[in-house]
Amino acid sequence: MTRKRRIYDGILNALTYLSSGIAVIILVMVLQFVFVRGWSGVNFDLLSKPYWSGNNTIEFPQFKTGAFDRPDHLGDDIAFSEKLGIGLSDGLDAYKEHQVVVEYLDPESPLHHGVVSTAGVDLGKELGLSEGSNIVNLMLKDTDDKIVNVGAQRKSTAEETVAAMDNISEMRKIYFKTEGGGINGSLKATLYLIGLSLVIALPIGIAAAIYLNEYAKANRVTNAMRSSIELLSGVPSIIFGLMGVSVLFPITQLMGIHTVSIILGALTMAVVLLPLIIRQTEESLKVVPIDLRYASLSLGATQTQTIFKVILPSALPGILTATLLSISRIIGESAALIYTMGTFIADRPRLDQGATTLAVQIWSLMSGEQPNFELSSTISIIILLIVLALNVSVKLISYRINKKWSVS
Amino acid sequence: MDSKHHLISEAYQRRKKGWDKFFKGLFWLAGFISAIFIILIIVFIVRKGIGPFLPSYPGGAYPIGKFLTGFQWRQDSAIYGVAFIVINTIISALGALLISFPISVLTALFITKIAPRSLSRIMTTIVELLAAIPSVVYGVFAAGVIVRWVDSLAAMAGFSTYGGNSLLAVSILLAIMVFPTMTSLAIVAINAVPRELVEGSLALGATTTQTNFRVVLTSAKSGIFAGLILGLGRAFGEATAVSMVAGNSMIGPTFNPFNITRTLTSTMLAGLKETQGLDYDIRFSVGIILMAVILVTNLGIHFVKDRIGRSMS
Amino acid sequence: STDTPAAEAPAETPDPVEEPAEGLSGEIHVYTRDATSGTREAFEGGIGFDKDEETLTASAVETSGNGDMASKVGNDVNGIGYVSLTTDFAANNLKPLNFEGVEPTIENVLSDDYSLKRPFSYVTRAAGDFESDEAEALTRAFIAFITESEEGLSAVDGAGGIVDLSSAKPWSEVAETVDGFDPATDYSGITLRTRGSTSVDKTLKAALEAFQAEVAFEFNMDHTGSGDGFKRVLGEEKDGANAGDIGFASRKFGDNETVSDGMLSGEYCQDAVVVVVESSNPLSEITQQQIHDIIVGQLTTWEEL
Amino acid sequence: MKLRANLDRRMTKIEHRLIKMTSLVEQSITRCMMSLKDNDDRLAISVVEDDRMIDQLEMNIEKNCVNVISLQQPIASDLREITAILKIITDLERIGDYSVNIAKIQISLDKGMGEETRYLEAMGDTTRVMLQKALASFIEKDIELAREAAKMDQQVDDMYEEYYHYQLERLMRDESSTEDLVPLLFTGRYLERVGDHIVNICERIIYMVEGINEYY
Amino acid sequence: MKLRANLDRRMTKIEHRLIKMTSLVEQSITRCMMSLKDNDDRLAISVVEDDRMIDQLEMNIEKNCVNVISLQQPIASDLREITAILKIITDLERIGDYSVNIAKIQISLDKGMGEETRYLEAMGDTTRVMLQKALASFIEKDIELAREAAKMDQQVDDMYEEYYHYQLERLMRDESSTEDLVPLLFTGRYLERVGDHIVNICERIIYMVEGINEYY
Amino acid sequence: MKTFEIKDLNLWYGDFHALKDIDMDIRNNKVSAFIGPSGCGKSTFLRVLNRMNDLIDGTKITGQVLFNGQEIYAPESDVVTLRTKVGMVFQKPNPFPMSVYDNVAYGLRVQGIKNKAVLNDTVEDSLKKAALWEEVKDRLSDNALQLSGGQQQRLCIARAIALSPEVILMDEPTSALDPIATGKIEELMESLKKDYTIAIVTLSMQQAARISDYTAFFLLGDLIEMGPTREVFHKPNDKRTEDYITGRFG
Amino acid sequence: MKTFEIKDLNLWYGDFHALKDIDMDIRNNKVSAFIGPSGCGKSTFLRVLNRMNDLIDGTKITGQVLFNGQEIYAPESDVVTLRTKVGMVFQKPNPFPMSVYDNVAYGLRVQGIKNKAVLNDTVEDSLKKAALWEEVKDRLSDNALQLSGGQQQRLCIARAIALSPEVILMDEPTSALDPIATGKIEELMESLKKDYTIAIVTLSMQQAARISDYTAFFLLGDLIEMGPTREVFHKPNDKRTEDYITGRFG
Ligand SMILES: Nc1ncnc2c1ncn2[C@@H]1O[C@H](COP(=O)(O)OP(=O)(O)OP(=O)(O)O)[C@@H](O)[C@H]1O
Ligand SMILES: Nc1ncnc2c1ncn2[C@@H]1O[C@H](COP(=O)(O)OP(=O)(O)OP(=O)(O)O)[C@@H](O)[C@H]1O
Ligand SMILES: [Mg+2]
Ligand SMILES: [Mg+2]
Ligand SMILES: O=P([O-])([O-])[O-]
Repeated sequence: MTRKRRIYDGILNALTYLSSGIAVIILVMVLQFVFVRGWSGVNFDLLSKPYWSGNNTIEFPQFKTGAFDRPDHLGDDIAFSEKLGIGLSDGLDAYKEHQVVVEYLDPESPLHHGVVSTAGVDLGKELGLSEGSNIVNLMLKDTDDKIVNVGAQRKSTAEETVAAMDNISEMRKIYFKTEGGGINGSLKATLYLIGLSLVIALPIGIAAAIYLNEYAKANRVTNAMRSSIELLSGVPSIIFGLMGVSVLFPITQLMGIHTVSIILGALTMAVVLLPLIIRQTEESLKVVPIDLRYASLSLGATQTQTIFKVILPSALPGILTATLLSISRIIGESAALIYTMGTFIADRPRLDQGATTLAVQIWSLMSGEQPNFELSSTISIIILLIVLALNVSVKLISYRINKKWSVS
Repeated sequence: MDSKHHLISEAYQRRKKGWDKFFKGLFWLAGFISAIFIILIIVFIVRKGIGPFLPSYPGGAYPIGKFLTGFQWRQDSAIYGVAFIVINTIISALGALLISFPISVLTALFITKIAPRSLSRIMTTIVELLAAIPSVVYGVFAAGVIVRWVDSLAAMAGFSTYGGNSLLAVSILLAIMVFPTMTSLAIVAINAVPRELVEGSLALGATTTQTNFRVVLTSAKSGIFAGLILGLGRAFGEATAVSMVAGNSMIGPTFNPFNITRTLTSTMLAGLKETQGLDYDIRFSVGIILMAVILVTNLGIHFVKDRIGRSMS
Repeated sequence: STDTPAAEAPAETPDPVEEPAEGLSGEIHVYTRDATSGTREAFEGGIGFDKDEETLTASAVETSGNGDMASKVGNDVNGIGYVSLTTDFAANNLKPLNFEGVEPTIENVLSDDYSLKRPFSYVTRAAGDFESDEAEALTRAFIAFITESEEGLSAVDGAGGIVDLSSAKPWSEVAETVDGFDPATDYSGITLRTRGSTSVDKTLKAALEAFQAEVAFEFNMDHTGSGDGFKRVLGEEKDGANAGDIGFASRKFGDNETVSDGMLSGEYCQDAVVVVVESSNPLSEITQQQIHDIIVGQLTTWEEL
Repeated sequence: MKLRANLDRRMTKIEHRLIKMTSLVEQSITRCMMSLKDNDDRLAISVVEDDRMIDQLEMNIEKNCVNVISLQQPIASDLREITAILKIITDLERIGDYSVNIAKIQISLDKGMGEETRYLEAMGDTTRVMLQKALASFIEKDIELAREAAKMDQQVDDMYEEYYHYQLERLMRDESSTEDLVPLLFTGRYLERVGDHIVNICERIIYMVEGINEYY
Repeated sequence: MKLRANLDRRMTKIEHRLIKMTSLVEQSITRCMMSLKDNDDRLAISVVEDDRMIDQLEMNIEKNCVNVISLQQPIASDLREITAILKIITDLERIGDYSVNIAKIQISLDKGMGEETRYLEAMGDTTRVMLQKALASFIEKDIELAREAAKMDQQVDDMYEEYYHYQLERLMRDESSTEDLVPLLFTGRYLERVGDHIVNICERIIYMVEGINEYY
Repeated sequence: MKTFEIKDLNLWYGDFHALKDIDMDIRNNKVSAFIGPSGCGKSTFLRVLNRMNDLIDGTKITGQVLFNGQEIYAPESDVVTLRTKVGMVFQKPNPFPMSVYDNVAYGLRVQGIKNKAVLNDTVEDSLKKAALWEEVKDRLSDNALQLSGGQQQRLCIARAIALSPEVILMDEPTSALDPIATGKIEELMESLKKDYTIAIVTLSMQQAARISDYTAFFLLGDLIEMGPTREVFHKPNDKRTEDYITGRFG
Repeated sequence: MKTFEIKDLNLWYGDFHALKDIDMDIRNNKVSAFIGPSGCGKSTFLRVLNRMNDLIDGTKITGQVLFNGQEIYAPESDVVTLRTKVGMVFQKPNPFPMSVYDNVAYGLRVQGIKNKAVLNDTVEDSLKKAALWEEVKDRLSDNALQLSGGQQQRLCIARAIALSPEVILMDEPTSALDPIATGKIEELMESLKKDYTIAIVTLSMQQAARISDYTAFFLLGDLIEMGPTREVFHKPNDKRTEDYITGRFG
């Protein structure tokens, strides 16, 4: 081998290393970007927390102040009210708005014993202030019998709030928000959407793939069908969004749903997924050797028997892959869903109402008044973790299946 | 000969054939439903998208010529010219491919042929992860990071940018977004290259590298081109992330990579604000154009591919 | 590139490279909002831009919302744009400019010294056109809450809206005056759907949440721009996929928007539109003429300023 | 790959026929010699008639061998056996013919043998033993037996030599009738030839088993 | 599938050797007959000596045929030709042997032939013609020639019959020496056998070309 | 005596005339081999016999194909039943990716037979006939794909046998197998012809010679000649057959 | 006289002992055929000769493999050069998806030869030697995949010849071809052995018999015997060889 050849080879090889290096760098940067901003926000609470804070007003029918000692473990940045036994700090909410956060509440604090004054079914029920809440507005009478309002809404700092508390004579009411900024609703909505989309798309997609691969004769109609589906896979998702609100919305209207909804999103996603499922299923049907079909038919089986007994079981890994790919696609989709499910983050998603998936929640957060990189990044991390888990499970499952039914 | 035929019941045979017919119908229906959607989409979008150009349009027809050839997109003055957007879209997508295609192919080659097995597994996972990252996340990343690169680059080159929002940023973003698609298809294509070809080349005294570049890549080219087409489709169709860094200029076409741009999808997404009227309907018109652009470029690539294929052989 | 800008949040840390010296030079980058934006309308009206005679400079960047505008201008040393006064300038790396020598503050707006302002208007669906009577009553109650009650007004105020708190009454009193509203009724299953302007987002959200503290109910905010406020409540889209109960505009409703059809309509607060530049921009003042010339593209470089 | 079962079946069939043919030939020799000794024309006639069976067997075996070659593509030991058999049957057939010739001579003789009996009988017996040994060696694939048989041919040759001169003398002495003496001289010659053919057979058997040609 | 080029090459080689063998045999006959006629012992000795060549050729051809069968798996016409050749060479070899026998007789004769010349010469000529025709028919794959040759055997048989009785008579008349007459009688017998073998050869050639057995 | 009688059969794939005026009888309990160069229509002809060509679009057939005297292409003829009587074995062993047992039981099950005893008996019986029982009797529940190629092919034969067909069609059944496995299959065929009529397509002339009773030579869609194998390989009637089998072709 | 001398060769795939104590000479300008049951190590052995096994992880080799007296597994031995001298043809025809011309020119081009005239000459010459020139001379720029299977395999041979190797290794070169194409390849081999040393793995004993001068029989990694083909097929020395070639095996 000549020197020239060796050098030339070396250069070409180096190019591939370089390219792969770029790929790694990109991933690292994307990951770093989301992790740096979002990692601190990742915790289990996030998954169970709602996005919107609960808004409560409580009153205190029997209110007595006490004398509390500041516990030693409270940090310097926390203001402590000795009369009410509460520690407060300044914070920022999901919108980067100022908050007065309850960091500590003495077990004996009178603030535990409020009753709900919000009109509704909970009216009059016992509800105390809880740690983590944000005091939006606290109305009290000070020792001068003057009504004083303090709290986040009044842009009071924790220090100021505590000062007002320590000057209390009578407690009127407290308007506080529970912790929000969670993704519970979007997570649920995502799951609903995945479930519903798959329920719609998988049977149709698989059946269509079966039709195309097993039955369709090579004629113009079939060709048209095939290229239609092929074309469908090239349609950008934003167009699917348009299609959703124009073509599919009337269908949901027939069901009595008059707004964007998870159902509408699922129908739209089903259309998005159809070509993917059909193609993937067809791929795996094609891999099933034609000989197996012949074998089955030559044993006097009907085509339906052949399909259900021989072909589908063999194509199962492919269908599984299709399913998992579909799930990834749903998780990642945004443009189509912005149109069909809206951008309002619903904490208690319902199939007949709009909601956001995790990805749309990111979009929603990013395109809102104040882009929230942190929460977006946190959600991104969660999405990446889900995707990673899916990826690993696909590999594990197909490894299992291959090991068991390897056709080689 | 002990025949089993007496065991076979006539009734079962009939039932079996009945089911056969039933399922065939069912499968056909599914196929039909799947196929009909594209027609629904086209019909609906065309109907809606053509609407603004028809005399019957409430508020008067928008001149289609102006739409197709216009070089301004100004909602405020109700000027909708899509020509420059098409050009910008194509430029940004091609720019993306220019960056991404060689990198993808080389990475795929690295993963399949060069890297040791453990590294190649890691790389595959990396590519898969990149593929699975939702486009909004890329959008966030682009709005946070890519724009700054572009901005610094522009500063070095003596240009000023709109905070990095630019054609180049769109291209880089799209390049990153299409990279995993193209890479994984290239990986599939390269893996599909029969081992015999590789051995054939080595047996002729070619080095591994020569084999990789002369035989493996050549043999995988149709799969690689399929990836290119898919990548291009994605580049054209990507909306949410692109609209975060495009800048949505009102005129064009833009050839300066540091200038703001406007793509068909970002235009459509900007129209999201609207639910009625010309502004709303015109995005269906843009949709038609988008579909047409995708179709035409696909055909174009097929053509180029055939030409390359032929000249190679 | 090995330096990792990825580690930096664009919103938090201004780019250190671009230390603009005295007298910024170069092209002015104009940022604007989409054509349906109420903020844009208020802004253009306020600077004497004649929509019918003049056109916006073609090199303007169109942003998709108030937040988008804020973050984009905050990222562009050469940028100039306009946002609602409610915007968090610091967080977005923005510098608000004095307009005609007047600082954009609530006081100046209230005192009418600051002229670049607009109202936040609302309109509800027509009476009897709600999904239920409860929804209709709740809508009335909410409108009463943000226009009359101390709780509502202070929530808006707290979120940066400009309101006159002096005539406010406690919600408990106001509630009794609302037709058909009974605090004893369970409204927790009702969803109040608000639509329209994106600029009202922040104040409205604060108000809705404050109202939730008084009455248990659900809300759904899907805001895309002032143009939709009327449309989705009374206009062609009132029964569409994005229909709403209350529509908002960050301006007065226009003549073709027949708000009189609605059950209720009015204004719940005022807002100022603030011309902003990137925080490192040495500029701190701007005149109506200057900004006008910039917007129409007659003034294109900082040097000319 | 050979289809062993089939090939084996066909080979066995051929072997059986060959054994049958060999014993028919042996019978032929025995009977023609007996007819000569006993001057039994009827026996001689039966030898002539039965030769048809030998000829048919030869054709049959040959056809079978050709079939096996063309249909079963035998190689190695199988092929050696087939080619050996192909040759053996010509030899056997020739031996049969010689028996017929002898039987015909017996028929043509006016009276039976005379003095020559001892020579011819001895020769006949020796060739019969040779043939038996050859057959056994084929069946047992025992090449030692084949070698023994082949070596016995020397005795036959010697006997013939002796007989030839003895008979020639008788001719010259013009003892009895020349018509009978000359045919009987031929008889000796024929038996000598039978011995030669048996040697050929033995050589074939050795070739078949060993794959090499030995000549005796 | 056959490897035609290779098979053809080998077949041609075998055919050439066969032709060579045939002409050697023909020479053998010619020369032994000539030696007989001219009482030329040296010529007769050369016939005996040259027979080694014929024997070796036979072995060589046989080996080649077996090789072709085992290595080339011939079928149909190829196989028929090979098997035909396998048989033909035994016949040729036998004819060679008969020539040697005749030559040996010539050597053993005290004086040359006498009256019998015309018989034997005629027989010798006829068999030679037969052999030539057989050779030609093999080369040309012309079965008509083969049939003609085969039919000529009748003449040889008839001549032998005549000669046998003529010679027997002479023996009985005790003309000249018995020592010579008897060998010369054998010579006739040998030539008759040569004819028979040529018939065999012709039958083989017909079989080879036609795939069927005809018997003459 | 004649299992199949084919009269004046013509077959077109679209415009391509793949089989031309074929007349042929396939005899009971004999092995008939079809030979000929690639693409001459052997497989096509074989597949005519169990109407496997029905599956290919654009196939047109004229002429008569009588199976036990019944026209199989008649409209009232039932192809599913036909295929239970005319089994088929393919070039590549193609067991279903199920257990050995399920493979053999498949044919019966799709006929609606569920009786466990019947199934068990048939499976055992068929595997025995296919000379596979001894090798797999302890592995009946193993995946069939774990068997070796030769075993798989015998399994496929067992699977066909399970339906007690009258005919077994085999399309190059050993071309994917090594010589030893091939030998086993050939021996199996030899033993099966007692009970079944066998028609086999093979590319190996030697194989046709070894195992068949009748050989048919196809060329470009024509049946050039069919006759007892011995005769075809000994002295074919047609020059083209001779040329093909002796390698003088093409 | 001896192109390859192999002494005491052992090869392991991981723990699997695939070739055991092989001693063999491969002679100049002769065809050596390797036969044996599937999995006995024929291909492995063939691939030892051009170090194709280097590509498989976990292969371990001991012993000597001398090519023209040079140890090819010596550290200083250059595998790339070796492979230009020891060409290889594979079971499935594997032309590169390029033009016919480029296929043949490939080997030279990767050696850095760009001279058009040299390339043209070599291509023509190699195609002629591979008996393909007449069939493809007007289609040199057609894609090689458009050729028929047999032509493709001859193209692969031409491709190997283009480098003027001394040895051509062939691993079941006709097992994917029909009898007619096989015949052509066999004739080609016959004509090539004037100029090249050929080593061929084949599953067909008949093929080995037809074309080779020497035959080696492998069994379970052992070289049972090697000798002139005539002798091996006439009277093998080893009982196992005899059993295998006469089908008594297994
Ligand atoms: N589905 C089809 N459509 C069109 N032509 C076909 C089809 N199947 C086969 N043919 C053509 O019909 C002819 C006969 O094909 P067939 O498969 O019967 O050949 P074959 O003799 O079995 O060949 P092989 O030995 O290669 O298997 C071929 O020329 C083939 O190209
Ligand atoms: N890469 C490998 N790793 C492990 N074992 C292998 C590998 N390649 C081959 N073997 C094993 O080595 C043995 C010999 O394989 P080889 O391919 O040389 O056999 P072969 O004689 O060519 O068989 P065939 O006729 O099937 O091609 C086989 O048992 C095989 O399973
Ligand atoms: Mg076929
Ligand atoms: Mg191998
Ligand atoms: O500018 P807005 O219409 O979104 O308030």
